[in-house]
Amino acid sequence: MPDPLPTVALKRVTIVGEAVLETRLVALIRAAGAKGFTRLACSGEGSRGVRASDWEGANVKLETLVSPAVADAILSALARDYFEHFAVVAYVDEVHVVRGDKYI
Amino acid sequence: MPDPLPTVALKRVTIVGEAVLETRLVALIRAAGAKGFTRLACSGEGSRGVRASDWEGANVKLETLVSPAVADAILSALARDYFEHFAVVAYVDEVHVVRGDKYI
Amino acid sequence: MPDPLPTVALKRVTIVGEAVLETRLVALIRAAGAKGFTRLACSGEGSRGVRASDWEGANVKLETLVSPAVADAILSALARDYFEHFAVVAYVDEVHVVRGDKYI
Amino acid sequence: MDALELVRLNLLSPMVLGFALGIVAALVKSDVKLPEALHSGLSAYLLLAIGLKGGIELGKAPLGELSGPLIATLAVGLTSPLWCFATLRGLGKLGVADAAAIAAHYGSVSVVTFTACGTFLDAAGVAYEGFMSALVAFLEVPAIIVAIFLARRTTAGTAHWGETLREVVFGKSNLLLLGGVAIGALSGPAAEQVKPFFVDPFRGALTLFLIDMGVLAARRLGDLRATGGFLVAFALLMPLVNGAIGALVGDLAGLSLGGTTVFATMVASASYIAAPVAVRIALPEANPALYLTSSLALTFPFNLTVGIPVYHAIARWLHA
Amino acid sequence: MDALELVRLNLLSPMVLGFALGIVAALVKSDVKLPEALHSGLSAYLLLAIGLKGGIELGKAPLGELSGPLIATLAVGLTSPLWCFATLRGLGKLGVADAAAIAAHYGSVSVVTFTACGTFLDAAGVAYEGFMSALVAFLEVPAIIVAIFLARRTTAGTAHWGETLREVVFGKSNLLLLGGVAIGALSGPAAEQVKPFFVDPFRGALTLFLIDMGVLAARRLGDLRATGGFLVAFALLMPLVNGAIGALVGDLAGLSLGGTTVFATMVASASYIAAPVAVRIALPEANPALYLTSSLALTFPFNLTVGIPVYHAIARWLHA
Amino acid sequence: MDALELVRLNLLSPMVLGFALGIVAALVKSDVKLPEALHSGLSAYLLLAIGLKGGIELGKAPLGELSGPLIATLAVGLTSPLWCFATLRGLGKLGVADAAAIAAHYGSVSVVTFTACGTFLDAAGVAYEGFMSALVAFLEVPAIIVAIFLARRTTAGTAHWGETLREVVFGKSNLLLLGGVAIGALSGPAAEQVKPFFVDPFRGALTLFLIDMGVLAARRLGDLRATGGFLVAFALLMPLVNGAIGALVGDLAGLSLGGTTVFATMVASASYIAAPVAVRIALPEANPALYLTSSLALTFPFNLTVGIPVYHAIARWLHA
Ligand SMILES: Nc1ncnc2c1ncn2[C@@H]1O[C@H](COP(=O)(O)O)[C@@H](O)[C@H]1O
Ligand SMILES: Nc1ncnc2c1ncn2[C@@H]1O[C@H](COP(=O)(O)O)[C@@H](O)[C@H]1O
Ligand SMILES: Nc1ncnc2c1ncn2[C@@H]1O[C@H](COP(=O)(O)O)[C@@H](O)[C@H]1O
Ligand code: NA
Ligand code: NA
Ligand code: NA
Repeated sequence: MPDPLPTVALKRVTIVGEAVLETRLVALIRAAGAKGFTRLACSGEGSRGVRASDWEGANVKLETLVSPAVADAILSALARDYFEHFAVVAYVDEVHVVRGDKYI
Repeated sequence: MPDPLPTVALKRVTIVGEAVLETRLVALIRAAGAKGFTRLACSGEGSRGVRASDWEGANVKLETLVSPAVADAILSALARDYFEHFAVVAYVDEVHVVRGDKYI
Repeated sequence: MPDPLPTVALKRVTIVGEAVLETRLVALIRAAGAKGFTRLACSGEGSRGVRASDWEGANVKLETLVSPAVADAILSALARDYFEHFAVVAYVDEVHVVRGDKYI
Repeated sequence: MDALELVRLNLLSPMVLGFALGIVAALVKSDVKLPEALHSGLSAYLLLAIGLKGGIELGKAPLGELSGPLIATLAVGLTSPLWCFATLRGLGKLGVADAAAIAAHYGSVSVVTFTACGTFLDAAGVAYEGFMSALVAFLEVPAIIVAIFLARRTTAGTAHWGETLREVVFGKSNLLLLGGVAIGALSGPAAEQVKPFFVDPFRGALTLFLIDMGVLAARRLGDLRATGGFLVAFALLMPLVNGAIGALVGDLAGLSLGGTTVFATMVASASYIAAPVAVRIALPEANPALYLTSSLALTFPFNLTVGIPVYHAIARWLHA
Repeated sequence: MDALELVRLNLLSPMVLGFALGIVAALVKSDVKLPEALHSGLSAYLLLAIGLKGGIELGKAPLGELSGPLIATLAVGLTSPLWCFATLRGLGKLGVADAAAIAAHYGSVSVVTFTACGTFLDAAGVAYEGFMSALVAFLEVPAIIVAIFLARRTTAGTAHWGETLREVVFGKSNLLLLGGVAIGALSGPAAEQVKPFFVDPFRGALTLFLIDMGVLAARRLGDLRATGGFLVAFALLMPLVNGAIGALVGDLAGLSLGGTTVFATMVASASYIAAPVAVRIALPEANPALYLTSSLALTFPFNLTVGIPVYHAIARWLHA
Repeated sequence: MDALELVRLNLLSPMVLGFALGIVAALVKSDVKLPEALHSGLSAYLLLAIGLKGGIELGKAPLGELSGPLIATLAVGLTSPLWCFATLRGLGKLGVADAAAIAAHYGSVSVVTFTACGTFLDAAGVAYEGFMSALVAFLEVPAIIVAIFLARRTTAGTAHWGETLREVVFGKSNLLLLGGVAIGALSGPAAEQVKPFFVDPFRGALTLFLIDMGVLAARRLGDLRATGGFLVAFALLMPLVNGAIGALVGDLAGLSLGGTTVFATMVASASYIAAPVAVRIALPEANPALYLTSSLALTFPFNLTVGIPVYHAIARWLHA
C-alpha cells in the first residue's frame, strides 16, 4: 500500500436556500473569497416552509471548501443579507482535502 | 473582518434509502422530533443492490440537523422498522450551524 | 428513550468530478475496496472551469463509506490517474455509521 | 350557445378536467406531480408556443389595428396595481410590503388562464384577435414594476432598481414569450414548419401542465388558514372587478367580442410565474403564503372555472 | 394474414425494435438510458393517453355492452393471483412472501404490453373494443390486493390494511389511468382538441419508452442466476396459461376477436410498475430480484415478441 | 430562388431565430436554459428521429445507389482529420494533443448542422437523397478514431485502444443514430405509425433544442480570449475549405444537387456531441476550452447562418 496522501484540513461551508437565491448566493460566496463551489438541487421542509415559487426548483445546496477566514466571511455576509427574510440554512464542518492548498 | 458568527454544534443525521420509502422516512424523522430536513435525489450501489422499481427514482438522501437525543431517536426508529428488509444506510456527524438553536 | 445505537466510525470519501468520468471513478472506488457508494448529480465551478461537454451532465458527486485503508487507496489511485488532467476534488471526513461493520 | 352551455363547455374541457384531476390526486396524497425538470420544460414550451402563435398573427396584422389594444394594455398594466394596492391597504389593512406584493400579482397576468380562455373561445366558436398573446408580455411586466415601486417608495430601499427591472424584463417567462413572438413574426410563412410541434399538440400539453398546476394549487390550500377571510374575498371578487374593467377597456380599444373576452380575462387573472420570483427578491419581507395562496389556490381555479364564462358574458353584453 | 406474417409484423414493429435497441445498448454498455425525469414523465403521458383513449370510447359505448367484460375482468383479477400463488408454492416451493409477491405481479397487468397488443392489432387491421383500456385499471388493482392478503393471512402482519389499499388504488399509475378515463369520458367531443398530443404521437412516444424498457430489462438479466430454473420456466409458461384462460373468459364475456386478444394479453401480462411499488412496501421480506427479474426481464419481452401473436392465434381459433 | 433570398430564408427560419434567441437570452443573463434532463432527452429524440428518417429511405434505396456516397463518406472521414491536424500543427503551432483534439472535432460531423441543412433545403424546395442521415453515422466515427491515433502515435500512450474504439462506436449519439436507422430500415411501412412523433414535430423540437444550443454557445464566447486569433480564423475558414472539398467529393460520388449540399455541410461541420466526450477521455491533456469554443461557439453558428447557403451555392455551381 502506498503512503497516505497528504491532505489539508479545510472548512466546508454548506448553504441550503431557496432556489431563487442561487445566483446571489454564488456571488456572495465568490465575493467572500471562495475559489470554487459545488451546487446540488434539493428540496426540503423547515419551520417556515414558504417557497417563492414551487416551479423555480425548490432549494439549492451549495458546498464550498474554504479557509476558516473565508468561512467566517461567508457566514457573516449570509447573516447580514439573507437570514431575516429568506429560508436559508448554513453550517460548517471540517474535511481533509487532497491538494487542499488549491482552495485557499 | 467581522467577529466570527456564533454557531451551535448539532448532529447531522444522513439517511440514504430506497426512493419508495421517502414518505415514510420523512414521517419517521418528523416523529422523532426533527424540525426540518433536506432531501436530495441520488442513486447508488451497495452490497444488496436490489431496488423496488428502477423507475421510482432509485434512492433518496435525507439530511436533518438535530440534537443528539433526536439523532438517537431517529436511528433507533430506523433500526426497528427498516434495517431488516430495506436498503437503508444511516450515519451521523457533527456540524456547526448558524442560528443553530432554531433546529433543536 | 432507548439506548443509543452502537455506531462505527468510518471514513467518508467524497469525490466531485466531471460527469464523463463517472463510470471510471466508480470502477476506481470498487477496485480500491469500497463495498458501495452513493451518486449525486451536481454542477459547480472551480479554478479551472473547463468541462468536456456541457450536455454530458456537468459534475458527479460520489460518496463512499470505507475503512481508513480503503480511503487511502482511493485517494492514491485518484492522484495517480486523474489529478493531473481532470477537474476532480476529493476529500475525507469521519462519520458514525449504524451497522458500520457492513461497510468494511 | 346559451350561458349554461358555455359554462358546461368550459368545465368539461380536458384542460379544466385535468386541473381537477391534479387537485383530486393531491387530496388523496397520490404522487402524480411531474418531475421538476418536466414542469419547467413544459412551462417553457407553453410560453414559447403562445408567443409564437401571437407572433405569427402579429406579422399579419396591420400596425394601425394594434395601437389601440397596445395602449389599453399598458394603461391597465400601469394602473391596476394601484387600485389593487389601495384596496388591500384600505379595506384589508395589510402591511405595505404584503399589499404591494399581492398587487404585483393581480396587476400582472396568468399566461395559463389567458390560454385557457383562448381554448374556451375556440370551442365556443368565437373568433379573437390573433395578436392577443403578444399583448400578454406587455401586461405582464409593468404591473410588477409599479407594485414594487409602490412598496419601495415607503420602505427603506436597499433595492437595486436596475437589477429589479432587468430581472422582470429579462425574466425567463417574459423572454420566452417575447422570443416566441419575435420568432413567429420574423419567420413568416416558414413558421408553418414548426406548427406540428408548437400549435397542434398545444392543448394536450396544456392539459398535462394543468394536472400539475392542480397538484400545486391543492398543496397551497393548506395555507388558506394563514390567509384570512379578507384575502379569500379579495381573491374571488377582485378578478370580477378587474374583469369588468378589462372588458370595458378592451371594448373601448376596439377589440372584437372574442378579443374583449380575452382582454378581460388577462386583466382579471393573477400571475403566479413571473410575479412570485420578482417579488420574492425585491420584496423579501412580504409573506409568500399570502400572495401565492391567493393567486394560485384561489384566483386561478376561480377564473378557470367560473371567471372565463362570466367575462365572456360581460363582453357579450357590452357588444350587444 | 397468416400466422408467420403476423409474427413478422409484430417483431419488426418500431416498438419491438425499439425494445431490442435498448437491450443491445445495455449489452454493449452504451448509456442510452433516458434521464429519470423523462422516463417518469413519459410513463405518466402513456398512462394518461391510454386512459383517455379508453375514456373517449367508454363515453360512446352503451353501458350494457360493458357489464360482461367488466365482470370478467374483476373475476380474473380476483382469482388469477390464487392459481399463480398455488403454482409458486406447490411446484416452485417458494416461501409465502415471495410466492405472494410474484402472484401480485402476474395477477396484475402490464400497461405497456397491453398497449403493444393494441398497436399490433391496428397494424394487423383487427378491430377491438375501444373501452378495453378502461378495464386495465380494474384488472391492475384487485390482484395486488388479493396477493398481499394471501401473504398477510399467514405471516405476522404489521401491515396497515387501509394504507396498503389506499396506496394501490391511489397509486400514481392507477390514478393517471383512471384520471385519463374520466377526462376522456366526461369531455366528450371536446377530447378531440387533445388528440394531436395524446393520440397521434402515442406510438412514437411508446417506441422511445420501450428503448428505455429494453435497457432496464437487460440490466435485470444479470439477476437471472439468482432467479433459478423454476422461476424462468414459470415466467415463460405462466403467461401462456394465463393467456389461454384470458382468451376463453374474454370470449365468453362476449368480446370481439380483437377484444379477446387484448383481454388475453392483459391477463397474460405481468405488472412492473404498480405491483413492485406496492409489494415492496407491503411485503418487504419478499426478494425484489425474484419478482422484478421474472416480470420485467422474462415475461415482458416474451409477451412483446412471442406472446401477443400467440394469444391472437388462440383468440382466432376460439372465434372460428 | 436567388442567393440573397436563400440567405434570408435561412436566417429567418424558426431554427436559426431560436438559436439567436438563446444567444440573446444568455447575453442578458436570463436563465432560459432547459433542465439538463430535457436537453439530454431532446438530444436523444433528435438523433433517433434523424436516424429513423434515414433508415426509412435507406430501406427504399437500391443498394447500388448507396455504394458511391458511402465510400466517399469513409474516404473523407479518414482523411479530413489529417489535413486539419497538419494545418493546426503547421500554421497554428499547436501542441500535438490540442491539434489532434481539434482535428477530431472538425473531421467528425455536427448532427444539428446536418439537420439544419435538410430543413433549409426543404424550405428552398430542393430535393436530396433521403439516406444521407445514415451516412452521418459513418462520418461521425472514423475521424475521431484517426485523430486520437494521430496523437497517440507520438505521445506516451496509456490509452486502451479497445476501450476508446468501443466508446466512440457505442457512444450514445452514434448508437441512437444507428439504432434509428435500423428501426427505420427494418420496420418498413410500419414506420408510418411513429411519424407523428418522430417526423412531423421534428423541426419544432429542433427549434427548442437550438434555443438551448444558443445559450451554450454564448456561454463559451467568454473563452474566446483563451482561444487566440489563429483558432478563430481556423474555425471560420476551415469549414469553407472542408465544405468546398465536401461539395467536390459529393458531386463526384454522384449525389444530387441537394445531396451534394448536405454532404458538403456534413464535411464542413464540426462535432460537439460525440467528439468532446471521446476526446476528453482519450486525450485528457488537450485543453477543452480550445476544441469546444472553436466548434460550438464559432463554427456551429457560422455554418448555421452563413455556411449552409454558401455550400449550397458551391453545389449549384458544380452542378451547373
Ligand atoms: N433541521 C433541518 N435539517 C436539515 N435541513 C433543514 C432543517 N431545517 C430547514 N432545513 C432546510 O432549509 C430549508 C428552509 O428551512 P426554513 O427556513 O426553516 O423553512 C428547508 O427547505 C430545508 O431544506
Ligand atoms: N459503503 C457505502 N458508501 C456509501 N453509500 C453506500 C454504501 N453502501 C451502500 N450505500 C448506499 O446505500 C444504498 C443501499 O445499499 P445496500 O443496502 O447495501 O444495497 C446504496 O444504493 C447506496 O446508495
Ligand atoms: N473550493 C471548492 N469547493 C467546493 N467545490 C469545489 C471547489 N473547487 C472546485 N470544486 C468542484 O470541483 C469541480 C472542478 O473544479 P476545478 O478542477 O477547480 O475546475 C467544480 O466544478 C466544483 O464542483
Ligand atoms: Na391581472
Ligand atoms: Na396478468
Ligand atoms: Na466535419
